[in-house]
Amino acid sequence: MTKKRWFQGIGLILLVALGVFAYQTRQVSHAGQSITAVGSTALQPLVEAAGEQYTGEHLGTFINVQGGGTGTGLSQIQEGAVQIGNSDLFASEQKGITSKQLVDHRVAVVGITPIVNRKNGVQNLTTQQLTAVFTGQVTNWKQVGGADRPIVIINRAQGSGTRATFEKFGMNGHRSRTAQEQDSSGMVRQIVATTPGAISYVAFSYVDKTVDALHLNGVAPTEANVIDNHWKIWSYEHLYTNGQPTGLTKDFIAYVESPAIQKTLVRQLGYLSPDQMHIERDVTGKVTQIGGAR
Amino acid sequence: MKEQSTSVASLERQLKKHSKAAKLEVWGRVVSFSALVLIVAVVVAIIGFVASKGIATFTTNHVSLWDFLTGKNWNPGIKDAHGKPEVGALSMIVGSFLITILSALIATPFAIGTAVFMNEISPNRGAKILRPVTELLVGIPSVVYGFIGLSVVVPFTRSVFGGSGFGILSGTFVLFVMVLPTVTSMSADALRAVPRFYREASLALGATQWQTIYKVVLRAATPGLMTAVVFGMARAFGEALAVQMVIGNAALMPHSLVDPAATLTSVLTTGIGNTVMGSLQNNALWSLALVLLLMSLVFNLIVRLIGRKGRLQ
Amino acid sequence: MFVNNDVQTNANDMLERHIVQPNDPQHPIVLATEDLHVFYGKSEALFEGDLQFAQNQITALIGPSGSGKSTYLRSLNRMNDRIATVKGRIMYRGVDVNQPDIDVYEMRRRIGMVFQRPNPFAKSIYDNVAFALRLRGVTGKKKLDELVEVSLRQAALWDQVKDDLGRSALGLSGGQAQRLCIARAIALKPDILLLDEPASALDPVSTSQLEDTLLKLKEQYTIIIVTHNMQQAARISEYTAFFNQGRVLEYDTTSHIFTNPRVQITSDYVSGNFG
Amino acid sequence: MHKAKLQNKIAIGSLYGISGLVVLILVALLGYILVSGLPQLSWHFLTAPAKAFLKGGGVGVQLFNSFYLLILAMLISFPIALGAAIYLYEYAKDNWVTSAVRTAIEILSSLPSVVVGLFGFLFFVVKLRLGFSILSGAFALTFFNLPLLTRSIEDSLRTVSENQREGGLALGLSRWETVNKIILPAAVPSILTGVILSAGRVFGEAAALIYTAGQSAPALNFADWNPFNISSPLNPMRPAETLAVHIWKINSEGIMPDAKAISSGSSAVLVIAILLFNFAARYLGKRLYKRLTSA
Repeated sequence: MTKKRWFQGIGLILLVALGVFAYQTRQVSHAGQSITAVGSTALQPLVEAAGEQYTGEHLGTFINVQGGGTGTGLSQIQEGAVQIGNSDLFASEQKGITSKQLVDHRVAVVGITPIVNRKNGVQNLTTQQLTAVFTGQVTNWKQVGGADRPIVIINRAQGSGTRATFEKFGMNGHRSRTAQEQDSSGMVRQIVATTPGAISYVAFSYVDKTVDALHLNGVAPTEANVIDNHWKIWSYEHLYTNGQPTGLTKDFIAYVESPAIQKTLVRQLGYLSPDQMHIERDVTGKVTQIGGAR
Repeated sequence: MKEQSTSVASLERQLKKHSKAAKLEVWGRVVSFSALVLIVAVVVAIIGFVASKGIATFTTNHVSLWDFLTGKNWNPGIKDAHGKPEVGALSMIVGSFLITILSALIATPFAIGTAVFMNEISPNRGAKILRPVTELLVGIPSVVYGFIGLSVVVPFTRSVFGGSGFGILSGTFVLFVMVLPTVTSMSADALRAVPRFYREASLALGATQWQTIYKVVLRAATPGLMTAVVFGMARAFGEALAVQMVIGNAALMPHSLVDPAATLTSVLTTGIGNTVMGSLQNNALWSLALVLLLMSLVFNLIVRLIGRKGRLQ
Repeated sequence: MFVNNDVQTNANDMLERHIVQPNDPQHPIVLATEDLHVFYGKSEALFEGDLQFAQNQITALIGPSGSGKSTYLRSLNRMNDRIATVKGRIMYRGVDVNQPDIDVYEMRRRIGMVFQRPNPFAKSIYDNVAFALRLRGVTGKKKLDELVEVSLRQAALWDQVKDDLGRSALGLSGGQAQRLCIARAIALKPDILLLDEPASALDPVSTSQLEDTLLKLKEQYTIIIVTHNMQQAARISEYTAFFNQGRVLEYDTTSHIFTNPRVQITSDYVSGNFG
Repeated sequence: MHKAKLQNKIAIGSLYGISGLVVLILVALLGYILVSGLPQLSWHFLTAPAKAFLKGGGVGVQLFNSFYLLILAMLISFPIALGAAIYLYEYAKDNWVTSAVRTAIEILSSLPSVVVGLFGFLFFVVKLRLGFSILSGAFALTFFNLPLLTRSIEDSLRTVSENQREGGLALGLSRWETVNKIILPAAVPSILTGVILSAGRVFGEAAALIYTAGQSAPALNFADWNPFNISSPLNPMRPAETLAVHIWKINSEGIMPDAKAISSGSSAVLVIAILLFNFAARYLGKRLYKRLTSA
């Protein structure tokens, strides 16, 4: 009994000593600043990759990037719980965001295209046709010149940035009828690829051989068409800060906006850089010409 | 005489001294009670949290409870013709119930059959193969179930039953496999609780093994078996990720088993990241969570009721 | 048969009873109950039990099922505390142990108990006996070994198990297991040993071995045993109490109870015309 | 009598069929997961860090995170669940309060885990300022796990016969000593099974972790075991994506070219780990039971 006590005591002392030793020898330089960015899952890979590069170059910093969805990102930045809110939408487009404090930093442009199952036999639709398909006025592909096959609509979840952009610019603000909803692009693509008659919409970077991207009014969904706004379905990706950023947050956002990221990571990940755009679009959809690609 | 009285007094002292055991008992009570208090605090916190957010839809956003429970349109972001937000949860409630009841209907014969096999027919193989197998099934993560559902069950349903493959039927198949182990192991427990001599008496009367199982063992275990089924239903009702991947998530009243539909959990998990805390859209989702919570309460009460009836018999 | 049925419902005093407490200077009273009542919830299971028990003697409690004898026995070391309300006094060597400030654990060390079904712990034979000792501060392997051996010898189990004390006790036969439970109880050197139908789950050979063991044990312990088996009571006990419907109807020396019962029901019961 | 015999044969036969089918379902499930996942497995896959958008990422960090998180969550939740189960089964009076507490615990266990995750997010991550960290994740998993574990331990206690308790009490032991020294050792195999099964569930849990332990896995320095360093595997304050979360993430938003391969490989790893848990549980349970029941 007493022997056991002795061993327990010695064990405890050793453990405490080990803890103190570990604390004393910790790398002070690495325990420096850290910031957290939360929000859009679509934007997460970009910010994460940029964060890794940044911390690699600036020892002593740590950038914690998490998903959770645009809604989560905006509500957390509004409450000041995190330093950066990643969003697919303008903050004022998101219901429930009231803060005037939020500062927008557009770090990328993402093009969105309708995708269909490869066997639908349709390559091109007009905006009217697309709207008719998603509002349910047309229910079979043969009505728009395709195979005789019922249309299966797959939406993104309500409140998703991709869906909001698609409805606003692809369907002229009409609302899609209630149909299947999926909460991620990967799922949407997989379902469209395997479900006959399916149609949905994803960012350019998700288009692959398994699905067909549709032309709209004869315009192909390409980056070149997005740059001069011939392809209208696109949106900015935003990093929001609560008030003007300071310290590490400011440095990091500047880094993401710098050519070091804009010319490499942003394009590798399938986005366009706002610097490439010939035009600028505000929250109301008003388009202004700007200088052109730098 | 005097000597005796002092010895009584000393015995009394010894008997009234707090022994080590008594001290340990107090310590044990305190320790275990505080653990319980901690759990209860957690439960109360979460339930209170869900309830306060869920009720906000009705108190802060002034949605009527009746509209919520009977409305068929779920578009919390949009106002209808009367300027009221569309928060009708009926289609999801129906979806949840349908999928739960259907999967329980399919799972019950399988689960009870397997439990009977494990317990009555081949206890040896039961212990060696079936029990580990069912326990393994419990352990497979629901994400994995979901992906198998998506890549196997959905195409299967599409080719056999038509439609897009997404819908209540696919969800039922996936949930069937998911609740099977729970119901099986609880049924096996119920059968194990039937005393040996019931079987022996019946077999001694010349009944066949099946007659014994059917007329004696299953009858005696009925309350336990019902508890197992209701419990499985409760699990099915709360399952989220796997169902969400195969049911299609369309907040529409289900017209057929192969049309996309939605359950409370699927809408809740899909939407929660895309809404802003405190907004109507977000509160409405919490109201769905509250419905889930209340349903879970109902299932529990049913289990308890069955248990009580079983005891009375 | 049930002559006294309506009489019993009236009052205790009206009952035909015959109680003679032991009075033998050689064997002073060590345990006595006074005005003991036991309630399960609101229903009263034991109306009155005023018995005195003589030191180093075996007292048998007999009676039909549900007569309250087990309830009475289990109340003696307060094993019923959680499920029943026990009122009255339990005088153990002059101290009332049915008081809230009595340390029941210390009391139960002095008043041990063995149950109807053998309940060896899922431990080795050695540990079954030794582990309560360890918890009560007995240390040192030598001392423990000695105590285990003595207890097992007293319970007449030593010769059968001495070579594999490390074996799990769950593998013992019913009779061996029951004797292990006795060894476990007496290892703590109790003063009084309560046995609740200890032989009811045993075969005749084990039963008679158990009886021999009890007869030896009474040299050191006071034994109170509940039994269904009247021959057993007659064989081993000095005193016998007859319980019926929650009451002690007759208490006297065993020879009196079995040869010359004063109460009609007792007579019916011991002659096998009852129940 | 002939009819009864025939009926008997048919019934027993169909019971064989049903049980066979259940086994078949599992074998098919496992086979599917393993056949599509095993070819992806390699030492590189199991040890390399994940890549955000390029080919050839592994799951080394995620695998480590899963185990670390599981161990932490179990360390926190097991003692609490054990204590609560002991109180509920051994001490609590059988009245409406106890019954209400049990019901409340049951209800918690049937809530979708995303609700628990969001609660954990608002409480641990935001309110207590633990951030997206292993610690937050471990607490959320504890919340998720407590009801299941408590219930399963209580069931285990129930399997130990009442006469063992009486035996302990009659030796003058307190209830606490009786439970600790007699009941728990006897219940160990069944408790262990419960623990391992719930460990399997925790290991595969994703929804509760997305908002608490986070869904990013910064590279770790496996040479640095000082828990105060941010890149140390042991640091409980770093964000930690687990394997299950990783599967969920690459299937939903993954843009690496080999997303599908990584997802099926990860599923196979997850299932193999759970298989190992199960076998370990059985083996350990038997060993432990033997150790505890004989000298």
